[in-house]
Amino acid sequence: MEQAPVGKFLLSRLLSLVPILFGTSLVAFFLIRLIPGDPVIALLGLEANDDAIAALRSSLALDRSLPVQYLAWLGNVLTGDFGRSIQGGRQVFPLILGALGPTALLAVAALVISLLIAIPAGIVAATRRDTVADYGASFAALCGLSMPSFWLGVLLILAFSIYVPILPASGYVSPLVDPLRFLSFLVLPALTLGTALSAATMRMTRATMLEVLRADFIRTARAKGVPWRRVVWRHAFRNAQIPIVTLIGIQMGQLLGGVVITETVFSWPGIGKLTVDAIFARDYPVVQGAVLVTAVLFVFINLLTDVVYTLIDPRVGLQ
Amino acid sequence: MTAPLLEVRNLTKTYRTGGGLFGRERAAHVVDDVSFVIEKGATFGLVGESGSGKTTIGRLVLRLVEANGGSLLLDGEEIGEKSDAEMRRLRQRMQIIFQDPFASLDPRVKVGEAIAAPIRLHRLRPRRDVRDRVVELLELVGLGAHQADRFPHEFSGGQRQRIAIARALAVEPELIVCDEAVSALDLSIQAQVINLLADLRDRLGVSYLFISHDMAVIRHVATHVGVLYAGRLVETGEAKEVFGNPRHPYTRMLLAASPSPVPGDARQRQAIAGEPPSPYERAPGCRFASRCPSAIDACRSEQPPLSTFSRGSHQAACIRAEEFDRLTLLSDEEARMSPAYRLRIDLLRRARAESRAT
Amino acid sequence: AAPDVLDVAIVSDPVTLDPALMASFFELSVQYNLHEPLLHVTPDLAIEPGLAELSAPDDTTYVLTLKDGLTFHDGTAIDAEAVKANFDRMLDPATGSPRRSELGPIASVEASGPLEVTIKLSAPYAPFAGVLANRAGMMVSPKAVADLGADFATKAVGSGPYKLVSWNKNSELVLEAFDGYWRGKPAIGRVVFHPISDETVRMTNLRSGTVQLADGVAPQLVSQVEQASDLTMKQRPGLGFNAFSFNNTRAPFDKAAVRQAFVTAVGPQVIQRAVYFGTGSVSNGPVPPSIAWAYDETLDPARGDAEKAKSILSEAGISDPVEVSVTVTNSPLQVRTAEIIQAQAGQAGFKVSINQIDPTSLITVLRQKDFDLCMSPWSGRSDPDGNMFNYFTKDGPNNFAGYQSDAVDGLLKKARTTLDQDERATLYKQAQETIAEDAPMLFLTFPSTLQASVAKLDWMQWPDGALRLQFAKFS
Amino acid sequence: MSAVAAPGAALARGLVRDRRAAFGCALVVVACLAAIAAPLLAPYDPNAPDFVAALSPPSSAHLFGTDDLGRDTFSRVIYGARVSLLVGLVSVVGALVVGTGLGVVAGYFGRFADALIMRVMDVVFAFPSILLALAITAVLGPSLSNAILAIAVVNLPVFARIARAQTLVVQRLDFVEAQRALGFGPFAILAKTIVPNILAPIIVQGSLLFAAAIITESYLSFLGLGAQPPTPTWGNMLRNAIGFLGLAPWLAWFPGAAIFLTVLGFNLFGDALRDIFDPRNT
Amino acid sequence: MMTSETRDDPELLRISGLRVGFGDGPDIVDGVDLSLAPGKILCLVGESGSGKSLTALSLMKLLPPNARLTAKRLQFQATDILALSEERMAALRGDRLAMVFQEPMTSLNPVMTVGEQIVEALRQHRTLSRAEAREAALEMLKRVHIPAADQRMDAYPHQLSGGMRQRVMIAIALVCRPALLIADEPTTALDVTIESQILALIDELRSELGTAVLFITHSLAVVAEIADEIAVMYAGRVVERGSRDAIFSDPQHPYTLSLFAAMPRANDFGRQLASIDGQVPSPGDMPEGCRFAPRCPFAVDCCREAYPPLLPAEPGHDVACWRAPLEEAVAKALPA
Ligand SMILES: Nc1ncnc2c1ncn2[C@@H]1O[C@H](COP(=O)(O)OP(=O)(O)OP(=O)(O)O)[C@@H](O)[C@H]1O
Ligand SMILES: Nc1ncnc2c1ncn2[C@@H]1O[C@H](COP(=O)(O)OP(=O)(O)OP(=O)(O)O)[C@@H](O)[C@H]1O
Ligand SMILES: [Mg+2]
Ligand SMILES: [Mg+2]
Repeated sequence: MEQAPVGKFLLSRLLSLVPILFGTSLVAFFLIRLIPGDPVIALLGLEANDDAIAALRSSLALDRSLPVQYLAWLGNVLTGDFGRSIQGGRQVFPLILGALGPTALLAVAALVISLLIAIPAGIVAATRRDTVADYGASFAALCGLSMPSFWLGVLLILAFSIYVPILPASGYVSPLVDPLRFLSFLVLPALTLGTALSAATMRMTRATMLEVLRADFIRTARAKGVPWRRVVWRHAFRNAQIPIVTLIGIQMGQLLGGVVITETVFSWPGIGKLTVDAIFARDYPVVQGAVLVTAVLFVFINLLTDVVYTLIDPRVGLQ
Repeated sequence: MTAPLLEVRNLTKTYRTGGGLFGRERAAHVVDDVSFVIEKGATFGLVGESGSGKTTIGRLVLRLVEANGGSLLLDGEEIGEKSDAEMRRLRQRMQIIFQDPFASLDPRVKVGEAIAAPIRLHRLRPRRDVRDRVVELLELVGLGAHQADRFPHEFSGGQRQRIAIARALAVEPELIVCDEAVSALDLSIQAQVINLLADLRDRLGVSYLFISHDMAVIRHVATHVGVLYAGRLVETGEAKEVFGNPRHPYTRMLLAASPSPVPGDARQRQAIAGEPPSPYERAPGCRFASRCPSAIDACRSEQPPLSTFSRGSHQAACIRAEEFDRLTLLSDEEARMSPAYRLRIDLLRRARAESRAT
Repeated sequence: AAPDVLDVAIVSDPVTLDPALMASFFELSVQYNLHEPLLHVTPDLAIEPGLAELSAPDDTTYVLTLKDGLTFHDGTAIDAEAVKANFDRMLDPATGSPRRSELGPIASVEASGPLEVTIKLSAPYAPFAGVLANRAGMMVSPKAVADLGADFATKAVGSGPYKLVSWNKNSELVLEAFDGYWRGKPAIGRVVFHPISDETVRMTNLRSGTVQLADGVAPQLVSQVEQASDLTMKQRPGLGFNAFSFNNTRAPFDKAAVRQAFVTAVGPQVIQRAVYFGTGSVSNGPVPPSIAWAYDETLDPARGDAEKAKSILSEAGISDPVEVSVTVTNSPLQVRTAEIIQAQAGQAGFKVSINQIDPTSLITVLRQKDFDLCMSPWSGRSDPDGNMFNYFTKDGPNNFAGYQSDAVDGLLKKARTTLDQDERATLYKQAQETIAEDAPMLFLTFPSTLQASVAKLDWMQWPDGALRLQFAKFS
Repeated sequence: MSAVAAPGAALARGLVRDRRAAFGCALVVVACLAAIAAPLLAPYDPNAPDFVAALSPPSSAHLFGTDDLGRDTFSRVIYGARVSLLVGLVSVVGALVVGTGLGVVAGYFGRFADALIMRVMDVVFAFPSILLALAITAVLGPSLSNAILAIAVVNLPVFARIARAQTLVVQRLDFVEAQRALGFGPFAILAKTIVPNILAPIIVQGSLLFAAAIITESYLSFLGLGAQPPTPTWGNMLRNAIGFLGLAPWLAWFPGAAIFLTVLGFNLFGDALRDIFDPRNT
Repeated sequence: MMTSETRDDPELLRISGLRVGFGDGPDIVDGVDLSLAPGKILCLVGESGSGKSLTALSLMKLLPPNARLTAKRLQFQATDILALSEERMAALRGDRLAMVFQEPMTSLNPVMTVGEQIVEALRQHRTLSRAEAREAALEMLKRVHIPAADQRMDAYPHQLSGGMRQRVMIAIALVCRPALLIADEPTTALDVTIESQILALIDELRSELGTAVLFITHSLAVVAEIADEIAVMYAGRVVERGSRDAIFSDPQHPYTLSLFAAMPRANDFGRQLASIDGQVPSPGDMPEGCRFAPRCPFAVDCCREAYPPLLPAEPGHDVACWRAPLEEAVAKALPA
């Protein structure tokens, strides 16, 4: 009771990580093994023959019983060793971190773009409800929504690297190596993703703003002589933020989990493609590692959203 | 001897407010060691300064907020420890009319439905009679059947308050906490509602915890009174005792400050100087000492217990309680009104009596 | 000045850079630049000396003579010991290398001189030279293998024209011209491979100039690329085949008549046109026309003939509809193929359902024979043995069909140990005829290798699709 | 009593009054009709190839042109409504109902229930949808309904989180306390008081995820986990069309427009639903 | 400058023919005429639901969006409010024209501290530094007698009691010292001592700055204490209007009388209070004649036929009753 509430809260959330990670590791381990297909055969392909398969399987310790494999893996993970990828033999943990970086950069850029588009659009749509501005914004949002990202991505490439060739079609370079080129690579995928995200955020903003704008305290603010613009931003918008922040948290989660299609279209070396490739190759250590790492990330993102709730709305307490 | 309907013992409530996310918590002592009883068919009037904890006590009694200490006995049975499911059953016996009727009505539920739902929940009427009952309740509080199909935001403040009253009455409780239940009503509707509550009391033995700022109303309805100051009861007893012979300086000032509906009369209304103590700090001594004209040094060193003055059930928490003179309040206002006024009121009464008779 | 960097779009990121373990067809492009095989194969499939020269003192002995002064990328010498170490590694069962079976009946490998390796076989093995010109001939630095351990797969040190600079998974694989390359330092100083799995995206990258060379052009895009003046489209008959295996071990395809009927019902011309947009050629057997000496042009059965197929079925006393499922992976080409098969076979009294699976499951499904009709395409080898032995001998590793023909088994084994090409040609043609009669597989097309580049890039195309960039330069 | 007048009547009245809502409703009805009456409406067998007519642009014979196998795009768009609507509706409604339920329970009860439910949701969310879909298929076998199940499971945490966040705010309002004081149990309060008051963002999210579900289905069926070819779905058609971007752009227009119009319909309809059941609306 | 302007103005506020309805329903406020001079307090009393709050909101032009407002005249300080653009109106609101709303619980922004909310009102119309504004806001909080005001500055509305929120609302309205304060039941949630302090504060402002007040209340005691003028409303119309003394000493309308009669008084514990029989007619279903007629014990046929106009009973005291003055009309008819 005497502790600052946030300290207690953080502590309990961190403790909750233990069962989560245990559960996740267990589910991840067995789920991927439920799926038919064999990592060794996947690796060796059509040229696989029985000897090679057996040899590889034993060298990867895949011939041991599942519980034994699980415990061995868990033991290693606890010491920080996520094992090596079956495909290509890279160390899993650096592999995942290496893919997480580009994904995180893309995610943040996309979110920023989507918020820059969606929040003003949503607010305009809500405050000018049933006007051309509202219809226009909603129409655009739904277009963005019904346009799958592979289409949008390809169209953007056509537009900006072929018809008006100002940006590279795809690729990635670390911002530490060449920040400018990094940015030039970032623009199109971030736009693709940002547009898709902004559709949802815009609609959500509009809906909650409509709700909030009817509240009595809006009338109070107007009675104070606060100009409409400020009423909207400072009074209404702040009260509309909980669902928006929730949505952003969810989107952040989805983005950090990887956006396979965008990553594929733009050859962005992110966690999504890595994980999906690993799933298809039944690259057990990579899948397990990626799921664990994402689970931890999600717990932190949610923790962050919960903390943000309390900042937005003093009536919401921690826990 | 049978147990009283409600007995409240040593009730205490402390709110903790964190100063922001990383700030230190502060404790506000909002209700402090409050005890009182409400007999069946009695009306316990709770008065006190705004912010003194009246609403909080009302909510504590229904366990809508959990107390930090003390016990609540309903019919002699401890309810402070009851499980949620048991509490739900008990809630049919106790009701609350919230101070802010608008906030306590679901904006998406038509008022007829809001009143009907608890009737159905507690199976108080056969299904087909529910609608009639709703109309009956609405009419009891001066609304019409046509209003059942409207939403709360379509009502005026006073109308909402009446809806809240009708909803509370719908469950036919034995105890009703009325938190400023009639304050937003015009006088004639207020009269109608007070008559209704009195009628329920007389016919069915309903009891009330009646919270109000309006001394005239309290005087009219309360059998017992408790005076709350900064979370503590400073005076309590039978209404006529407390009003007739107030012993705590705060009670006396409260009564003296009551306005009178006679123009020119009220100009002597006296405000109490100073401000109540902060709930965040607890100084020793009587809480009222800082504002009390009769305070002496002893008042500032020790908190006087509620029984300092005790005659029968009349108690006051003031070490000088015995010393004060009787307080004579101006009585009948009507007598001080103009002849024309009295004549017309008299005409009205006679005309009403006449029309009722026919 | 001509640019010094070549960006290449490839279909997928390599799994491993270790040639002993590589298994995917799409890795070839990278591999041939990192690791040059001991022998070199020309675009016309003639075998020439590469790092070494091959001689055959007798039917079961081969002698490799290495060029003098060659080194691996790490500077260690490419000498007989190193070559022997490579063979030993590939042949060690613990390595689990698919190369082991490719190398055939090797009895011993000896370093018979500082630059001379003598290989003894337990039986004659005709494809041996071809094998050494392929993956099994790719030599890596034994020192690096020892030093790098598990990391070797990502840091391979080879002997090819380019050496590895960096490899970011799913992003780019950067190679740099190797000074010590025996043909001389390649013209293009730096090659960056970009894995781009989507065919449309690969082409947009090429059109935008983000890459200058792209592997795996989608057939429907060929005509567009050809029309673009700033692009060069190259196509060349490949070595492999697009085919489906019938499951010969269970109903309904355990009956040859049913298989025959199905083969007759399906018209490869339609598939070649609708799916491959006229690229490649129609196939009735496993050996493509690019291997001209073993190609059997006489195989020309009636195909796409629903009536005939029906009559085959009814002659065999089989009442339709015959319910079968066709298993394909989820690539657009394969799904389209399956849809056409479904429609065509449907007209002949087959009720076909399509079962899409992911590529990894494909191999499992094939190996477990958990299918009626399942795609089993083959990337092909320059020797007909590579296209037939594993598929049609009784316990060939790729005999997914479960085809058990004594005749074909004998012919293929004989062809392997026969060294005379004319004799082998006859044996393979006989085998192909028998296979056509027994119809263990449904042959559809021989695909072409489809690659495109910017017009100012000068490069050569090989039937196997591997990009050998030491021969490329910007004009 | 009329206070609980049939929501259907309110809806009908709302539709009559609000032209946009009526338009949205009409779009949805048209899509549903197309799905139901596909065999009557489609001029061609949607799966019959006609290799001679492959990739022909829109004409009077083929209103929307033909695809790479010469199949009639118009017929396929009509038939595509079947799977696409089914997937969109069932997966979204399923996830919405279950997810919202879990979310309000977590938010209302807090403490242990919250920790348990939301952490499980975190875990579900942490699993890539493809992994879940593959696993579900592995256990239950490949079928459209399992694809729907997989999409629903993936969307579950989305609804749960939004519902929880809104519950955290709404449950502190006086009228919720009033319901408790009246003796309503927690589940009655959740169902009748909290849920109606948090529904706005959930309905919005639902009508948005509808589009996403149609597209995800195409992704799953691409992996062999959803509708199998030649069954047309809008997502599949769109996905297939990208290979013919330059050659036959109309292949993308029509399924794309079908998705857009249906999603537009559901969004307008969702807006209208919200407005109609929001008494404070004019 | 502003105050001098208001002082010179004989009529600060003039409303005539004000009508408010919802959607396409009947007019709920049905032709209200009121006027107010600077420094005067007009108390609006009347039946709950008679349209007092709607009248007040009309002046602020803050009616709900589906409300329909019409008036012959709606004039404040020589400006026609009806014609004012939203921007000009916003500049007026909170500065010269302020309002305290009836619902204290929901009228404060739940996510802003009360301090911020007062500061905002101030900084909207005055150029002040943040610190100065905060200082002034704190001052205002103290003046409405919020205990521990400096700590309460940083409290959120839900942490305050009902009465405290009400006082915060008052503080917001008063912080810019408006020329006209519209107060909708501002003291119903307040105990008598604070009520009298607030009334004193209003009185102070009135004498210092000439602030006029439109005060809606149900408490006749409050009316008796502060009103200069009184208007009594019933069912959307003003039924009686006059100076405080006129109404208190010479109430004419039967409805006004009923209100007075319904007052609980000392020493009548347990007695029935005098309420009005019958139901308020619903807005869609108003009687032809006098709206109070169905409930009026004095009603005669003409009352049910035509609506009585608001006519002066005496100079400055108007009443809308056919039978006023009552004693003449009915005394004989009634038994003693
Ligand atoms: N949004 C609305 N829609 C429909 N009717 C409304 C709406 N708001 C108010 N009304 C109706 O208008 C009438 C007048 O309301 P108003 O709030 O002005 O009353 P009031 O005189 O202030 O009453 P009280 O003293 O109870 O606050 C009431 O009968 C109410 O039912
Ligand atoms: N959630 C809360 N957190 C912190 N303090 C609170 C909270 N709720 C109430 N308080 C404080 O408790 C005290 C008593 O509040 P309560 O509502 O019981 O007063 P009241 O007597 O009903 O006043 P009023 O007559 O103004 O309604 C006040 O000082 C208030 O600030
Ligand atoms: Mg209170
Ligand atoms: Mg009102």
